[in-house]
Amino acid sequence: SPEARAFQARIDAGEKIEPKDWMPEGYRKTLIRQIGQHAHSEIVGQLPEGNWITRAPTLERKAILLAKVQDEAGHGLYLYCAAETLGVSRDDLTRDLLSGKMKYSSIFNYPTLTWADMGAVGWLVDGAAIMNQVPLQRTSYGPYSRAMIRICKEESFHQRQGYDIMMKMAGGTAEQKRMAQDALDRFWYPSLMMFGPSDKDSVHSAQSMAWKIKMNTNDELRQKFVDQTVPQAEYLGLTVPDPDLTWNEDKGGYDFSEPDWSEFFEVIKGNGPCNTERLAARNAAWDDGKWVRDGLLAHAQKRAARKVAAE
Amino acid sequence: SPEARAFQARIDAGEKIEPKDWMPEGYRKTLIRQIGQHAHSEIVGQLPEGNWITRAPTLERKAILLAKVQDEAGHGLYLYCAAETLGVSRDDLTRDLLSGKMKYSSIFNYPTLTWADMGAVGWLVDGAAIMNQVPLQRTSYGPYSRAMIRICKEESFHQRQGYDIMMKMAGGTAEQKRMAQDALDRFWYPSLMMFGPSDKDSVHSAQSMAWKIKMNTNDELRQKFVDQTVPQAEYLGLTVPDPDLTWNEDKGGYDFSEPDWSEFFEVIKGNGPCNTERLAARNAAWDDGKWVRDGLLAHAQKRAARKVAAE
Amino acid sequence: MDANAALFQFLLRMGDNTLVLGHRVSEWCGHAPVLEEDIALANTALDLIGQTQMWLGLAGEIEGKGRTADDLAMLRDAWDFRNLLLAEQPNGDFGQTMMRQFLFDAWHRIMLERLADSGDGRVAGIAAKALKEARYHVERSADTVIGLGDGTEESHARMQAALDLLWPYVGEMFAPDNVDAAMTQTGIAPDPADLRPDYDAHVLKVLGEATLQVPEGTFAHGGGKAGFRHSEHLGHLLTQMQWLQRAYPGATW
Amino acid sequence: MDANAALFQFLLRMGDNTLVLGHRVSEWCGHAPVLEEDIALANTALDLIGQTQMWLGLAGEIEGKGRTADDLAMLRDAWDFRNLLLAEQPNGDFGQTMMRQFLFDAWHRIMLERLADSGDGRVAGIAAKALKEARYHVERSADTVIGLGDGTEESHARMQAALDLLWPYVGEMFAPDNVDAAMTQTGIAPDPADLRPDYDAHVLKVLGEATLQVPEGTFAHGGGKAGFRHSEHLGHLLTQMQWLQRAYPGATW
Repeated sequence: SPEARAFQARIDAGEKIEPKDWMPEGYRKTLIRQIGQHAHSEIVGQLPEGNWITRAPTLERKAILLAKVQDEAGHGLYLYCAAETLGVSRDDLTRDLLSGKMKYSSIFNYPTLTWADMGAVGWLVDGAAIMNQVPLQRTSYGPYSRAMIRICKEESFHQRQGYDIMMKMAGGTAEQKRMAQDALDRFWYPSLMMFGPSDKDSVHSAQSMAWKIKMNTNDELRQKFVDQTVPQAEYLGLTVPDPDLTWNEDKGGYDFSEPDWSEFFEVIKGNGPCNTERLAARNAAWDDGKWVRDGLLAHAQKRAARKVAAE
Repeated sequence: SPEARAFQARIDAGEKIEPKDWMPEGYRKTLIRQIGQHAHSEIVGQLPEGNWITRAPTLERKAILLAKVQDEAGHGLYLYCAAETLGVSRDDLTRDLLSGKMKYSSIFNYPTLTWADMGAVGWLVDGAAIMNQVPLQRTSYGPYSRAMIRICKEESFHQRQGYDIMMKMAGGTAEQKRMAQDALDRFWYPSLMMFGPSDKDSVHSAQSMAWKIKMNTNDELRQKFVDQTVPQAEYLGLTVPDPDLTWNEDKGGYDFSEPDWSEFFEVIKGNGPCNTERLAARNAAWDDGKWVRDGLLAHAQKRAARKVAAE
Repeated sequence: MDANAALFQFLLRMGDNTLVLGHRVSEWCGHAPVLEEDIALANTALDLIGQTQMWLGLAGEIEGKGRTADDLAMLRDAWDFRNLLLAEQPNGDFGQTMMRQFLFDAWHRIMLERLADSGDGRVAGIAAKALKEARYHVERSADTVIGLGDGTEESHARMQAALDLLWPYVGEMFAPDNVDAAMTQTGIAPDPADLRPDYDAHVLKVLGEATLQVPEGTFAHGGGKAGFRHSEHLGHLLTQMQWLQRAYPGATW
Repeated sequence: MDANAALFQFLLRMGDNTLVLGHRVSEWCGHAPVLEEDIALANTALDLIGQTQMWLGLAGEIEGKGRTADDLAMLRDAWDFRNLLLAEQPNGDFGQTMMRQFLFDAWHRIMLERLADSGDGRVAGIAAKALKEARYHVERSADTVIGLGDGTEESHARMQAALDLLWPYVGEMFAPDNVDAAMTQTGIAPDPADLRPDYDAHVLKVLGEATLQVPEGTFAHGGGKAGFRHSEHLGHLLTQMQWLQRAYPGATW
């Protein structure tokens, strides 16, 4: 259609699409799915780190972790707001999360088992997230782009904090060093999975890239992540759990083993180590909180009514 | 009445009253209250000790504590059975406990705060309980007397185990010794309260003693307990938290300070440190367990019906 | 009691209150009824932990044995804690958490206002910083208590149950003892009993707006701030809070 | 893997299963739905802790570094535990606890029957003792699963939910690895996969009587017996279980 051609032309020209502008249904739907999933990931992502807040080893670490988890909830909020500009409510998105209809990042279905996991999550998981998100600051949809700009600033801070924990652990006692290695062993492949399936198996990609909803291919980002992370692991004195990892002079990057994609698809299907618990935790929060939401709403209505009556 | 006189004569002659025998309503009611309270005490008494089962310091200590708490539940069972012979059901008694209508021993409204409390509870609380219960083996009501005989055997075993914990603590590190002293400080006066108010303030006593439901006065038993316990504390190298404690050569026993009876009456009224929690825990167990009781009952009925149908 | 020892105890009380309550609030992380509440609770916990660092840091200095705020937080057993019993009570439902928060915040704000004028400059300095946060906390928790108390029938009933449960823990905040006497004498801190009229005025007003009834009777639990008898909850809280420091002594994190 | 190291791992698996499950069951103490169940649960926990003492005691001997059963129970962190993930799952409601117990007991009985014929006399001896208890446990837990599954509509629904939740933890019991290979080779323990037919026969019969449906799909969680990836629950359990030994190192209790 002419509208679709004009729309694509705007995108090609680097213009931002704003909420009131015309957009193809596919663009809207894809954005809702992508932004919604990202928002859900921030919310569910509170859980594996929240798991260690009550066991943080020092007051300083507890404060940093609290601030981080608070930031994540804040990111969730920005993103739900961005999604709302596309005509879907936060409650609708939440219900789709809770019913399992919408997904969140598969990484949060892995458990956090030692304090070093707080380091690994910051270093690897936030690191991979940033790799995904930095290009999205230039995405074509205005509200999403602006949310990404705010989020990226905080995420890179989180990643540095995570790496700082890894430094302390890798340079600490023998047990701490062992914890650090163990965390890397468990989070390496799940982090690689965060970029999604290999390009040859990835659906939706071409259209999303044309719309500038997706800025790079999964494999490009994964390669970039590996190239960035391997020297960091070496600096920590830790071993990346991939015996086939080698520097490839020709491509100027590492050759590395693919993650076990069957595991990835199992996790997506609901069969990860923590899928059931994560959804149960979010459902419990929602169900147990119903009386609170209802109560606060009822009070707001009473107060508004009283105000009207008094005028 | 002639029946009442004959009944009293049997008791005076040392005969046991059995469930089918005639008995005065007051005797029945007093027994139901006393046995019921005792049963409830065994049940609620699981909670302060249960609080440390998951933190027991060694496997052996965990096993001993589990066995003890299991025994207490067993005692509760004997005693409810004894009460049932008087025409009251366990469920009725339970409902009266849960509504706060019936009481349990005030001692279980005190918290257990360190591992030494497991020692103090065994040594002092079971010690006081035995002091109360040994004479009750000779009580006039047959089923109650027989329950007491079984219970006393186990209780004295528990007391020894408690004292053994105190020995380890009092002979242990400086911190353990401090824990042991702290436990004695907190449990001394509440243990003295277990014998009930001073004879001059005690209601029901004369009739209960005539009926051999109560075998000794509160003050007699309290004196006996102090005389037995003080040398044990000395042997442990611990200080009884009573600056006025002195040996009285004339009476051949210790002079000691009365507990703070206003605190006792507050606890009885519901204002002890843990009254609310103890009742809440029992109510939660009962309410949460309803579906289980209903389910097992429904199954038993189905099975019985199937059996009848098959015959 | 010598003045220094009393000041140490007093600082432990202030710092243990914020430490233990901050820990409790942090248990909500990821589980609150609305996203905005998740953020607000994390923010409250963060403020309280920050205040803990200041109070326990100063306590360690005053004690003079080289113990840091972390040492005091992570390496004392329950009996050496000096927080109010209110602070260690379990979260219960969201209403119970917010009622606990309001009953504490209302006291905390007044206490910090007085301490901002402390004769001890270090105490006054910490109090002045904490006061800004406490004012915001009490405004928020009061609003929530009002909103839920004056909300639906269910929310009202839950808030009344929370108030009934927690009210007996209020009295401890105002019961003076020998540590308080020493603090009053040296002009470091007010007599806690003196805070009660302001507290009652504020709290009764808020509870009134919330359509909640203060329970009858004057019974008050005690034993937390003196450390004589905490509740059974504190020990369980410490098993989590102190786990890593206990399991890996001497490690740096 | 050398034979001794493999045996050590195998013994840890047996002992950590009973330790962790025994701990979970003991959490019920004083909170069960009926007094008889309180007693039965305490009894089960007691048996499991007793078996732990034997298995971990032997593990310590085999390791030869002077560690006692208590050292192994109280001073290892989560990653050194070798229990099945099933054992560490939270209690949930009474139905979930009993379903977990039944799914474990059914395996445990068969495993102990095989181990009672172990080529290692010490293993055979412990297994023979434990077997008597396990037979009683499985009889009881099967009865309860049947009673509640075939009870009311609510009890049926809860038991089905418990089965749906826990079934994915069953597969780990039968997945052999290099430790199991070493055990099979030395004739100490059976190949876990060989136990599955008997297990399925027994379990499916009981679940049938309980009118419960085994969930579809073959997905099975793993990582517990190998220690590679426990669930988040184990760490929390250890904060309680190991508290005193961690807080007061070297003390005698």
